[in-house]
Amino acid sequence: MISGLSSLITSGNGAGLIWIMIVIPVILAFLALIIPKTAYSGRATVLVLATVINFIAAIAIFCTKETTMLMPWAGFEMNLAFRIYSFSGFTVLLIAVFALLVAIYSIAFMRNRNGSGQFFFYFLLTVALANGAVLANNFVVMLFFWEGLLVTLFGFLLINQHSKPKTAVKALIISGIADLLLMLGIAFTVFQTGSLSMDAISGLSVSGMGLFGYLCLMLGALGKAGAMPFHSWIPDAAQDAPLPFMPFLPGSLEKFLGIYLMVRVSYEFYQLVPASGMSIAVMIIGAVTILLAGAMALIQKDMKRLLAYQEISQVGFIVLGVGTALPVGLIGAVFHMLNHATYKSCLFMTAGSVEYRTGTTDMSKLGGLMKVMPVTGICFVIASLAICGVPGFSGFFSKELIFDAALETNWIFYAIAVFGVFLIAASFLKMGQAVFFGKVKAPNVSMLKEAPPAMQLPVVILAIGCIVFGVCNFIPLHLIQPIFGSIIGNHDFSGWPHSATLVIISCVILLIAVLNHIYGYKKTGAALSAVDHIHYAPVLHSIYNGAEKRYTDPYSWLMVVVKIYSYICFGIDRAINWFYDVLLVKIVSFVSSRLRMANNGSPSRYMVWSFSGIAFIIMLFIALM
Amino acid sequence: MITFATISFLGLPLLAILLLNVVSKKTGGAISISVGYVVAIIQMIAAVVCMALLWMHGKDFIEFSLFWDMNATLGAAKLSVDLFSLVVLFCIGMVSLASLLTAKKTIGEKTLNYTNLLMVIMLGMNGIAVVTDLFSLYVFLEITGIASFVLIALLNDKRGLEGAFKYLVMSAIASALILGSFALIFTQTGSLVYGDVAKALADWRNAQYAPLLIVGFVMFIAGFSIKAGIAPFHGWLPDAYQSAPASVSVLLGGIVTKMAGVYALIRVLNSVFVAMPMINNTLLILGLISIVFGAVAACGQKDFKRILAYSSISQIGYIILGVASGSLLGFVGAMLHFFNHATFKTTLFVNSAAVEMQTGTTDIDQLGGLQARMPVTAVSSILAFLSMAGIPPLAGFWSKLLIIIAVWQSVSAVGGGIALAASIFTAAYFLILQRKVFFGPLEDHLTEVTEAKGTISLAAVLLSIVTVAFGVLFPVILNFLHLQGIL
Amino acid sequence: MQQFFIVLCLVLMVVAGGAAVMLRSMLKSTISLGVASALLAAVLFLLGAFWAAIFELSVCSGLITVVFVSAVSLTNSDRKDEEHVKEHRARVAALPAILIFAGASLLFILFSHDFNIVISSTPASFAAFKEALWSLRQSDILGQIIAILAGTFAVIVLFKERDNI
Amino acid sequence: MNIVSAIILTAALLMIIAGMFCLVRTYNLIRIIIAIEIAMKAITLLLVFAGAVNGNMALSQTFVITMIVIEVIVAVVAAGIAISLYHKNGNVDIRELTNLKG
Repeated sequence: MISGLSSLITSGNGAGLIWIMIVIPVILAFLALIIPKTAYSGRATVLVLATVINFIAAIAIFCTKETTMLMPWAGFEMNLAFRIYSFSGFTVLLIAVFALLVAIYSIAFMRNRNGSGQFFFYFLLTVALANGAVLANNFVVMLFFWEGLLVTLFGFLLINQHSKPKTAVKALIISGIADLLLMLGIAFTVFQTGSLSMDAISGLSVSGMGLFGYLCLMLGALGKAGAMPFHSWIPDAAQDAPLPFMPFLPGSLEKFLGIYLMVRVSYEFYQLVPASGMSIAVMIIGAVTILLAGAMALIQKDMKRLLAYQEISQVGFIVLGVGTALPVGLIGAVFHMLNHATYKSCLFMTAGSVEYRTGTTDMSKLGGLMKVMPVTGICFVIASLAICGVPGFSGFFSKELIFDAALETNWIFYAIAVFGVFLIAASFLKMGQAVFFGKVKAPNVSMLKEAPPAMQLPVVILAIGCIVFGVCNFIPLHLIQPIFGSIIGNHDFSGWPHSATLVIISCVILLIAVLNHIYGYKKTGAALSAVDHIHYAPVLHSIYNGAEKRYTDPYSWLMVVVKIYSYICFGIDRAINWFYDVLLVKIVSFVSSRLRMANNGSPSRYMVWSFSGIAFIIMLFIALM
Repeated sequence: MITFATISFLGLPLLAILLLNVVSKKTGGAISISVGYVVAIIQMIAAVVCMALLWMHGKDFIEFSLFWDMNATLGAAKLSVDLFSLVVLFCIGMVSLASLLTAKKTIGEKTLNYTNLLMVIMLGMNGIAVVTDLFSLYVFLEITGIASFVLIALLNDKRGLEGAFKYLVMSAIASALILGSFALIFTQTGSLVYGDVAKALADWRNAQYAPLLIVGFVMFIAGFSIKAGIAPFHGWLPDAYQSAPASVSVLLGGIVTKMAGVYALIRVLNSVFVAMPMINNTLLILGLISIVFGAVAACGQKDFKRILAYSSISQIGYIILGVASGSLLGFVGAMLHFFNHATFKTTLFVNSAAVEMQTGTTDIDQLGGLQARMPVTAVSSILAFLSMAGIPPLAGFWSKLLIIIAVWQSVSAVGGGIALAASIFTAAYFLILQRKVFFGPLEDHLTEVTEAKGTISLAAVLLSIVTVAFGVLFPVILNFLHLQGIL
Repeated sequence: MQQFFIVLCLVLMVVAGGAAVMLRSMLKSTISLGVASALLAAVLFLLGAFWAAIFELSVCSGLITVVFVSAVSLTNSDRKDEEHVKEHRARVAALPAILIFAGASLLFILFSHDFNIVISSTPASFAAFKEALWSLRQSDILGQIIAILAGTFAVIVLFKERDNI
Repeated sequence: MNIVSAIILTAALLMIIAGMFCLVRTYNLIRIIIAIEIAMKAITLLLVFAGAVNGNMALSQTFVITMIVIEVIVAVVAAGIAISLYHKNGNVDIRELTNLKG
C-alpha cells in the first residue's frame, strides 16, 4: 500500500494531489493537537501551513484536466476511487479559499481561549474530510468522508466547556437522519445501476424507484446544506460553538458540500425535468425555507442567531434555483452559493469581531460601533448590501438569475422569493442600524477599538469579494459556466440582467423594506425594535387599531398579515423542533417503559416468553415449509 | 504445532488451576491474579501464532487430538482450529485479561476462587471454540454455564444469587432443548461429528427420520436462542448481567454468553446445517426482532449495566443476522462483529465497573457530570459507543456495514433497512446514557469522585486503542482477507 | 414380552414424573423423582444400554435423590401452610389433562402417518463401549474432568466459604 | 410404525411437558430443580432411543454417561444456590426473587 502511495504521488497526473489534499491536513491536525497550549504560535503556524498547502494543491487540482484514480480497498467494488473534474476541482478550490480565510481569522480569534488545540484539530480534519467527500468517485468512499464530517461536527459543538451537550446531540440526531436518508438514496440509486462508481451513473429518470432514490439523495444533500426541515440545530450551534465555527462549517463548507451533491444529483445522476412534479417539490422546499427562516430571522435579538436564520433563508434561494432544473437556475444557484459563502462568512466574521471586542452579540446592548470599529462596520455594510441584493453588489446578480428561473417555472415562486428579499432587507436594516449606527453603546465602551489586523484581513478580503463579484461578475461566472458547458450550451449569463422589469421590481421591494424600517423606527424610536410592529403587536390591540385604520392605512393590513404569518412560521419551526426534541423521545420512552413493566423479574414470566418464542418458531417453520 | 495448540488452549489453564491449588491457600490467593494475566496473555499470543501458522502453511484448519491419537472411525471427536475459532480464542484471552484487570480492585478476598473459576470458564470457552463434535459442544457449553452461575453468585449476595438462579434455570432448559435436538439428529446420523452430520443431513427432507429432524431443528433454534439471549428468549440476560460482580459482568457481557450462544450457533450453522434456508430465515427474523427489541428496551433503562445488557441483545441480533444471511460476506461480517462486540462491550463493562467502584452505584439517575472527574472512562465509553452505533471510521461501522450489505443483497432489502434504522436507537440510548452519566452538571454528592486508578483505566485504554486501531486498519485487513481468497 | 415391559415401565415413569410435579410434600416429590429415574434405568436396561442403565440407577436415582432430600431438609421447605395448599391446587389442576391430551394426540399423529421408525436394538459389546468411551470421546472425558473441577469450586464458593462473608 | 418407538417418543414428550409445566406453575425453588431433572430424564431416554434406532448403542451410552455426570453437577450447583438463597431470604419462594427487574 505504501509503495503504491508513493508511486501515485510521483506519477504526477493529479492523483498525488488528491493524497496531499486528504492526508496532509490529517497529519497536521494531529500535530496541532499534540502541540502544547503554551506554544500557541506553533499551533497557529501548523494551521496556516496546512491551509496554505491545501490552497496550493487546490489550485493545482483546479488546473488539472479530468483525472480518475483507483486503488483496491475493501473489495466488493468498494474501491478507493477519486475523480478530479471541473466541478469537483472548483468546489475543492472554494473549500480551500474559505478554509484559508477562516483559518487566518480564527488564529486571532482563538488566541487566549480554551480549546484552541481541539478547534484546530477538528478544523483540519474537517478540511480533509470535505476534500475527500468532494473528490470521491465511489459512493461508499463518499459516505465514509461524509459521515466523518458528522463526527467533527459533534466535536466542534462540544469544545466550549459551558456549552450544552444538548445542541451537539440535536445536531447529531438531525444530521444523522439526513445522512440515513442519503444512505437510503445511495442504496436505491446503486440498486438501479448496479455500480458503486459515481461516474458510471448518469441521467437516471426520476420515476419509480428513481423517484425514491432522487428524493432520498436530495434530502440527504439538503440536510448537509441546512435547508428546512434539517435546519433547527444551526441557530443553537451559533450560540454554543466557538464563533469561527459558524463561517467555517454552516457558513461555507457544508453549503459547498450540500449544494455540490444537490447539483450533481439533479443534473448528473438523475435527469430532473423542468416543471415536473419533483422539480416543483424541490422548489417548494426552497420557497418554504426562504419564508420560514426569513420570518424567524426578522424577530431575533442576537446577532449570531439572526445571521444563522438568515443563512438558512439563503439556502432556500439556492435550493429554489437548483429545483428549477433550468440552466439559468443552475448557474444562479452555483453563483449564489459562492456569493453566499462570501458575504455570509464576512458577516459572521464581523459579528465575531464585535464579540471579540465587546464580549457580547446581544443587539440590545450594542450600538454605534461604526465610530470605533470603522473597518469592520464598513465591511458589514458592504456585505449587508450584497446579501440584500442591492444592484451592483454580488448578491444582486445571482438572485436575479434565480428570479429569472423561478419566474419561468411559476410566478408564485418568484413572488415568494421577492418577498424573501423583503424579509432579508428588513432584518439587515434593523441589525445594521442597531449595532453600527446611532449612539455608541457597549458593555465596555471605554476599551473599544478596532479588531486586530489578522481578523480584519479576511473580513476586508471578503468584502472586496462582494464588490468584485458584483461589478465584475464575469470573473466568477466565466469560471462557473465552463463547468456546466454541456448543460447550458454557449449561453453567457454575465453582465447586467436582461429583464429590466425584474430589476425594477427588486428595487421597489428594497425601497418598501427601507420605508418599513423608517416607519418602524419612527414609531418606536429604536432601531432594534424597528420591526417590533411585526413581531410584538398584540392581536387585540391591532384589531382595535385596525378598526380605525382599516380603510386609511393599507400598511397595517400588510403588517397584520405579516405578523400572523410570522407566528405561524414560528409555530411550524417549533413543531419541527418538537418532533426532534420531544415526540421521537416520547414514543421510544413509552414503548420502552411498557417493556420495562413486562420484564417483572419473575423466572416463570421469562419461561412463558420463551415458550411463546418456541411457538413462534414453530409457526415460522410451518410457514416456511 | 499440534502439541502447541493443545497445551496453550487446554493444558495451560488446567496447569494454572493445579498450580494455584497445590500451593498453600494464602500464596495461591496472592499470586492468582498474576497467574491469570500470564494465562490470558499466552492465550492471546498463541492465537496469533496459530493464525500465522495457518497462513504460512496455507491451510484452512488444523486438526489435533488430546491424549493419544485417534483412528478416524465414525464418531471420533477430534479438535480443530480454523480462522474463526482463532479469532474467538483471541477474544477470550483479551476479555479474560480485561476481567482480571478489573478484578484486582473489585473482587476483594475471593481472588483465588475467582481465578480458579475464570480458568474453568476459559477452558469451557476454549473447548467450545475447538471441538468438532456436537456432543462435546454440549459438554463444554455446560462447563461454561456452571462456571458462570458460580461466578455470578461469587460474592454470595442476595442479588448475585438471584441472578445466578434465574440464569441457571433458563440455561438448564436451554441445555435440555439443545441436547434433545442433538439426540433427535443422532437418530438419523449415527454420529455427532460435524462433518458426518452435515453429510447425513445433506438431503434431510428425504431422510428416514425427517419429522424427528424438524422437531430437532426447532428445539435447536430455541435452545441456542435462550443461551444467546435473543428476544423473546432474553429474560434472564439483563438480570444476570446486572447482578454479577463488576469484573464478572465484564466477562459475561464481553464473551461468555456470546461463546455459549452465538459462537456455538454460528459454528453449528456453518459446519452442520449448511444451506438450510428454513433455519436461516427463522434466525433472520429472530435476529431482526432482537435488534429492534433490545435497542428500544435499552432506551428506557435506569441502570448502567442493564442498558449494556439490552444493547447486547441488540448487537447479538446483528451477529445472528449476518450469519443468517447465508452468504460468505455475512459470515465474515458476523465474525468481525463478534470481535468488535467483544472489544467495545468489554470496554463499556469495564467503564461501568469503574463508575461503580468510584461512585458506589450504577443507577444513572444518581450519576451525572462525571466527564470532568473521570475523563479516561468518559472518553473510552464515547469511543466504544460510537463504534457500537456504527460511526466510521471506528471498528463497529465496518462489521455492521458488511452485515447490512450481506442481508440486503442475499435476503431482503427490508431486513437490511430495519437493521439500518435500528442504528438510530443505538445512538439514542448511547446519548441517554452518556448524557446522564458523563455529561451535564456534576451532581453534588459526586464532587469528591476521582478517576479509577491503575488497572481498570489501563484496561479501558487498551481496549479503546484496539477499537480505534482496528477501525482504521480495517480496510487493510479486509483487503488482506480478499487477497488470501477467504473473501 | 420385552416390549410389554418397556411400555409398562415407560407408563409408570410418566406417572412417577407427573407425581413428582403434583405431590404436595416435597419429600414425596423427591422420592417420586427417584422412582421415575429408577424406572428409566429399567427402560434403558431393556433397550440394551446396560452401562447407561447402571449409571442412571446409581447416580441419578441414588445420588441426586440424596442431594434433593438433603436440600429439602436444609431449606425446611416441606411446610404445609395455607399458601402452599393454594399453590398446590393451582399446580395440580391442569397437569393430568394436559398430559393425557398431549399423549393421545401425539400417539394419534404417530400412528396415523406411516413413519418408519424401528428399533433395531442390538446390545453393544463391552469392547465396543470401551473403544467408544476411551478412544473416540477423549474430549468428553476432558470435559468431565473440567466439569467436576467446576463443581468442586462451586461447592467451595457456595458452601465452604459462606459463613466467612 | 413400531409401537415401542411410538410410546418412547410419547413418553419423552410427556416428561418434557410435565417438567415445563412444573417450571411455570411452581413457587418452590427446589421443585424447579426437580422440574429440570424431569426434563433431563426425557432427554436421556431420547439419547438411548436414538442409539437403539441407528444401532450405535455404544456411542449413545457414552453420551448418556457424560450427560449424567454433568446433570449431577448442575443439580448440586442449583441446590447450593437454592440453599444459599434460603439463608438470605428465609424461604425458597420464587416470588421473592424479583429484586432484579425492569
